[in-house]
Amino acid sequence: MVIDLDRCTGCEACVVACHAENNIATVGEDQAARARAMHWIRVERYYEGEFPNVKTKFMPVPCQQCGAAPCEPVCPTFASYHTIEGLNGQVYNRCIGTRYCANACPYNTRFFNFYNPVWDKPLDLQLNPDVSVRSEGIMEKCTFCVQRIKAGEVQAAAEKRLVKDGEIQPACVQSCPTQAMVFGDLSDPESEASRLARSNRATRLLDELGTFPKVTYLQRGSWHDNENA
Amino acid sequence: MTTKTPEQINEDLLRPLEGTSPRYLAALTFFVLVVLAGAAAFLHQVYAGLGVTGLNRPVFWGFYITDFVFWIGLSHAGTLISAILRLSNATWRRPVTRCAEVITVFALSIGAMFPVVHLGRPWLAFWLFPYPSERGIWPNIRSPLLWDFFAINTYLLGSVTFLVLPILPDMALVRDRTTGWKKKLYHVLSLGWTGTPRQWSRLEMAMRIMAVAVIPVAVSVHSIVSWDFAMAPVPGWHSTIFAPYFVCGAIFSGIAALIIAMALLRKFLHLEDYLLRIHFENLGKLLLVMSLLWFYFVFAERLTTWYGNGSSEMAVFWPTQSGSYAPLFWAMVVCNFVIPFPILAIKKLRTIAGTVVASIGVVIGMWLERFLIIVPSLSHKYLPYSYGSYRPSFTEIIITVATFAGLAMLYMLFSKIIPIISVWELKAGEVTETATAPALARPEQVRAD
Amino acid sequence: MERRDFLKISALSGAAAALDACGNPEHQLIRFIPEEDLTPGIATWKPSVCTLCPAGCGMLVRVMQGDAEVVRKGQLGLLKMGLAKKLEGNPAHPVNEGKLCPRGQAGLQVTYHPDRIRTPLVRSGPRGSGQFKEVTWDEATKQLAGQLSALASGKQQDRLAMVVPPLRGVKKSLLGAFAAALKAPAPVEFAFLDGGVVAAADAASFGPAEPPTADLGHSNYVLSFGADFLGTWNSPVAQSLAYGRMRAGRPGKRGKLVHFEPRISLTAGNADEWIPCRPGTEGALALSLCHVILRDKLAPAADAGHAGTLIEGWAQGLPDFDPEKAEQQTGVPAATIVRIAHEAATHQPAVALAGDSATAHTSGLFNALAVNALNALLGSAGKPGGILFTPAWTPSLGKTAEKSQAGGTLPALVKRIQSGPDAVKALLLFGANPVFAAPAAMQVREALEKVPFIASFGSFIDETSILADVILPDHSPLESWLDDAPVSGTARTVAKVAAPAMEPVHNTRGTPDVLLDVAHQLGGEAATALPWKSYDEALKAAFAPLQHEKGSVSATDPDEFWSKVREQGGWWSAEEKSLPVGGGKGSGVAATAAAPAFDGGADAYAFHLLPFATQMQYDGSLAHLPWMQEAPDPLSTVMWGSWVELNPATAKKLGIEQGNLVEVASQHGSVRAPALLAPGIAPDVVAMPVGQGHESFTRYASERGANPIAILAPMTVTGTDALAWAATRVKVARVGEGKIILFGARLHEMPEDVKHR
Amino acid sequence: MLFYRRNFKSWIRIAVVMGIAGLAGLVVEHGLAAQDQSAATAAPESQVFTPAHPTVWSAVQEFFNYRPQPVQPIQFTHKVHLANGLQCVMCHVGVDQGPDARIPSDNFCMTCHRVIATDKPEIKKLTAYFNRGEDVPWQRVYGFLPSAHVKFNHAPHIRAGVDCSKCHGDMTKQTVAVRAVDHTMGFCIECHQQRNVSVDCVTCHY
Repeated sequence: MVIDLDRCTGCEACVVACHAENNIATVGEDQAARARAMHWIRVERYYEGEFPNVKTKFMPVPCQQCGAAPCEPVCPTFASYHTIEGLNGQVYNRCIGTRYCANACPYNTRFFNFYNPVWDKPLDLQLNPDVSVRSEGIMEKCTFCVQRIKAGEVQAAAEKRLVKDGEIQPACVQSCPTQAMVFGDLSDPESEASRLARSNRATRLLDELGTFPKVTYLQRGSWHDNENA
Repeated sequence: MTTKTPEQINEDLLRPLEGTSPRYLAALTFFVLVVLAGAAAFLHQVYAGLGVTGLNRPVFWGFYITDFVFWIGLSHAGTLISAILRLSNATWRRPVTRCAEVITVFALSIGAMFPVVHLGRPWLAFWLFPYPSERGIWPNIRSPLLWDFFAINTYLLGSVTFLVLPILPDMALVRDRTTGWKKKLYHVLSLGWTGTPRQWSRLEMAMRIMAVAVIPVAVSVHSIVSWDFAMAPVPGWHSTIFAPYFVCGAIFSGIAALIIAMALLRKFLHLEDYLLRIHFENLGKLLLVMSLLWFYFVFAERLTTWYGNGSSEMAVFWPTQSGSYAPLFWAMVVCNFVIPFPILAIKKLRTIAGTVVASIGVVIGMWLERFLIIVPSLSHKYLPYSYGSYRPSFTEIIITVATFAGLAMLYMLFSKIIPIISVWELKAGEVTETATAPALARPEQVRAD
Repeated sequence: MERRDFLKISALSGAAAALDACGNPEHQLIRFIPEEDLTPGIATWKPSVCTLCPAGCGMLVRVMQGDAEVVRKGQLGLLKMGLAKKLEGNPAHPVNEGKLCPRGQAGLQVTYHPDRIRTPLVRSGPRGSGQFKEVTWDEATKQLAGQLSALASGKQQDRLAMVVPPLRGVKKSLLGAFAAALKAPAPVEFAFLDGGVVAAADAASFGPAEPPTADLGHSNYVLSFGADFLGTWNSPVAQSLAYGRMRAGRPGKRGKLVHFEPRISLTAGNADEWIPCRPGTEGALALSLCHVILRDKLAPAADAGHAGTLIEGWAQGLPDFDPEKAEQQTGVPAATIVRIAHEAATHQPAVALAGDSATAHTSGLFNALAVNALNALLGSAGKPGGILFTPAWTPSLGKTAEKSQAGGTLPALVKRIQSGPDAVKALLLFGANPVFAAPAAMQVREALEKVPFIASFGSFIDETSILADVILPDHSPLESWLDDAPVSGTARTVAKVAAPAMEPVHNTRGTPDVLLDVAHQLGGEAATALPWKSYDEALKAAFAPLQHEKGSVSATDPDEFWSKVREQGGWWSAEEKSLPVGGGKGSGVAATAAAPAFDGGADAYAFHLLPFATQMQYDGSLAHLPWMQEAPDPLSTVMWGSWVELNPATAKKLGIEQGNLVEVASQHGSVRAPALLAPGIAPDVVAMPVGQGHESFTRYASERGANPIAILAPMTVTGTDALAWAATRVKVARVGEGKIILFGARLHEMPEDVKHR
Repeated sequence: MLFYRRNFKSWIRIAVVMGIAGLAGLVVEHGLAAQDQSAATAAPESQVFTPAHPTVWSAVQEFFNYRPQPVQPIQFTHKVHLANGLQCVMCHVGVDQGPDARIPSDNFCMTCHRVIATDKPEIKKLTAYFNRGEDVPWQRVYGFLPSAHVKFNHAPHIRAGVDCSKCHGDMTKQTVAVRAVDHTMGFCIECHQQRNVSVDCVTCHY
């Protein structure tokens, strides 16, 4: 995935899209006050400077789907593991809730079900039947909408073809009003995501930790760069 | 020391096994109630969910893992110290070893409970066992938690063996001195010990082997516990110094716990003639060494962090030095160094009372140290947007308190069933001492007590 | 014995199995035979229209089969029905091109909201007590029709009033036709955020009375005066799409965004330069930019055309607005003004937008006119890369619709009600919530309490509908026939229509259908004026003329056209075509009110109160959705509550710390909320989000946070009758400890190792 | 110890003890099941949806993988339908399209049973349901528990040529459908391995 910070406005359409797609529970006021709110993708906001010279930066942070993910080796039961396709899989069923993965994750993108989630009826009718509803004691996180990936692969297989670039879009990418996010196969050098990931604006979050994140951030450009060019 | 006859020794040391006082029963009841409260709290947690704790995002580990590390650390009191003393043939060890080993076994059992207590789905804890299943999934051997699983189990097995072997002759002794159902019980517990020379030499041999074997195991256990942290790329955790730092801390807290336990036994079981000032003084010296070593490790860890000045490391460093966690940090330094150092370094202060005060400080300080390793790091992990804080809940506190009560309860029960000082070893000591009189414990020194 | 065998023994008895089977509650409900033929597990996508804000985005609804507990024929049971599972943008739609903002996506929760009104209600307790009893639809409509026919028989039809949120398209025509058929005044349109001032200014400067479509995608320089166009202003999704293209959509070219506002809004946060100015002085700032452009001969005064002539002193080069004077007035350094003016003039196409707080001061209309003049001077009016005006679709439902009398504004309605007993005998509410969204000083609640009969068609019991005598709950948007005619976001003419995406979950009815039903019950002229049996017939009739226009749907016969339009989610013109600019009337709006006026003296009330619509709760109409409550506000990261935004220096002076409970008091009342210290706000301004502070609005929004609208002064924007909601001065004091729930830790800077460069 | 050098008498003793224990277990289980039911009957009034188990007992049952066979409202016989030449996909039309094989609604059943076998008691039950405008409340036979967090899709399996009977047993011999095959993870894995299909966890768990 490539996220263009020059386009991202921090509007959080991705956050709500993710909630809708992935059956993420709203934990309610009390639990939110105890820092247990779950947003698989969040938009981090940073201020720099003092009034009136304040700069604001927005940075959407989903699971970075690291190539060398710190969350994976620490899980004693393989609930967090590397899938064949290179995702950081989270097998809810296998999770016993050590929360070690969440501690190891430098990006804090893992969320724990401290209680069983609750939907006031009939809000449960909104639940996406393609995604399981996690229960108490289970760690969860952004999956890059693996259900959409799987559906796309099944569809392509049924039509006896390969998955086309851009055919599969996670909910956040689909919703992004500024088209700041691009999703694609990084192992395919021709994909749009690969092309953008080679941009000279490309950086990776906490790259120095050696986690090889698969989310690439395109840093904000400057108007003056444009002027000089 | 007035040299005691073997009969007197028997009399003194087996007295606790013969009856219970109301005071004992009251204390035991109290501890049992606290333990039950803890168990109820745990059941409530299982029923309601981990939300009843104060844990949150990003502080996913709190009191439970603190307790885990603390108890595992405490367990280094016994087996390790006892093994070292056995190997170095320190004769003053004789009355000390068993109380030490008992601490190991119980503290380790309590500590080993916490990884299960802190699970989100504790009923699935058995997935840590490497057992074949149709699913074809084994536990992840790359996970430090799994190393913990094996290390702790090995250590526990070793410690239990180490504890049980030298108990056998005493069991036989009790068996021979009692009647009725008790005789039957001790008959079983003594596992057929008859005291033949063959058995004695086997025991000696086994103890020598175990003493050698258990030392590396003990060192490895706390190294592995430290790697639970050091293997994760978390600022403040990801440090090469952690393994020796943890082992040092473990022995440090272990000795302190031992001193406290010995003092209590001495007082309540009236063992003033067996647990002498020399024992406290020698252990106090050891504690002093560990205190200095501990201080060195803390200093080294802090210095390298500060000098390195990595922004994410400093984000953890400052809150502990001068920020929200500073009171705890400085309390830890006071408990672990400022209080024990003068008490233990000045000979006049190195009395039984003195060492106990120092030890209490150390136990509190070491608990704080574990807490300060875990919580500030987790609450200041890299991206400042996700910084957090942590406040324990009532459930966590009651479970923590219950484990202390649990140790007391187990200790009390144990000392009722099994002589807490090794009778045969002490007798053997008396024999050698009167024969050769080399005596580390010089009589006049002891009388000064 | 193995466990399995043991279980087998217990299974042998059969009793356990039987008990377990009836233990499942679902099996005790009746299961209705599904009417629709959906394959479970396979999603179908149905077009729909987002109705949550005036932008009018096209949606696709993901519908999948599921079991819903519904009431059918008076019985509760399970029905396998198509359920909306997710809302996404309609990629074919010209406004939002497949994208949707967070609010639009959360629209799903409107349908499934646990506190939605499930069946018609009649008030059973005293007014405002919230006590209602359930009735059947027949009873409810009979009651409404009875009231209306009583009015008609007493020749008191003018004593009927209707309050609606701003409407467009066929629904507006239908309501107009309904009012006209009853010989009642036209509905009163009311919303806290309406583009009235901008539309009035556009009408004066350029001709079209509608908000502009900002063609940011082709723009090189964007000047935004208060308009939070990436957040909530006008058509945010269309503007975000264009913004993305402006920033990174053109290789080698990157537009610059400059935002003028006293506070960092979402748009200001994304600006390359955020320039705080004194509240209400945006117009002076715009004219100062014009002054520099004219002075430095970057563009001739004549370029501005009609829009320029509206500004006094334009021909003389705006002597009153030289940068030094402007610095005095606006607080923006003269050098900055000169620099920005040069940059804008030399990087065309450049575009300027005015909106939100800039148009909500008493000087709002002047500000908008000044920005229009700046646009005209920059040559961007009606041109690509500038502002365009959509040729909006105005459907016709026959002659009756146009005959209705003027409805007036909400203040006028309030005055009318209070003019005498029974001046208004019946009031129909169509989802607007004026009790919440109008200042307490306007006394809307007091007025409504005097109306003998109130009927509400809303889906929720809010501050206004709690006063109703009869509630006839509408379908949720996803269950309804919808139509819309967006006026901004694209230069195409757009006429949208959508069939219900799903069957109703509750015992509700579409309001247009209820109105038609009532009209038929009344009979006579009302029935003949509204001849359609149902709303979709009316829609089909209204869309029929479009068949012959050049657009996205071509069909030979009306039925084919209608089905294709529904399939696509609407009809839009083939070409982008902006309305011509320059023919502005400009009548009656003297542009002299450069200096904003404020309510409350600067001594006693030291701070400007700046209410703002939030990204999640908008104007408060979405505060009842749990997703909108729990999604953190992008800037403050607050969840489940509201806050008072203060500059840290101001807070320090007042002894206020983050999270302290703060009282904000104007001459018209006070509210309390926790303090949030943010660097992006001028020291003499306090900002409060609009949206929370509902007294009664479902379990998620009631008694949560504070509503700053309540304490606003009832001032109007000079030259219009729009509320000047940014013109109130307040005082601020700490009153105790408070609680604020933040998702992000606190104010923080990005650490060095994340900055990269 | 238990099975070490026992004579016949001691075997009987063991059997008696275990029998008593088993009976006690039955009594306890039924008692609890009754409680379970009373708790569950209150459930329709429950205003929330949650993946939590309604009772501790139901959680324990699930932990030990105890699932009772369902009791169907109508004794539908697969055997007869298949013997009459119907194919699985004629009724379970969703099976090659998507995740769910589908159970047809009354409407579908009544296309034939308006005329066929209308005098049979079970068909009369069906007709009664239909006439009341109600769907037959069929009970789920297979299907994974929510806590398994498994997503199964029929269509790819049908496309891969997996025979229905592989997972559902020989339906030509079954009357009312019973859970003939235990859908454990081992069962899935075995077949996936044999057919060289991905056994990656997220193939099914997400």
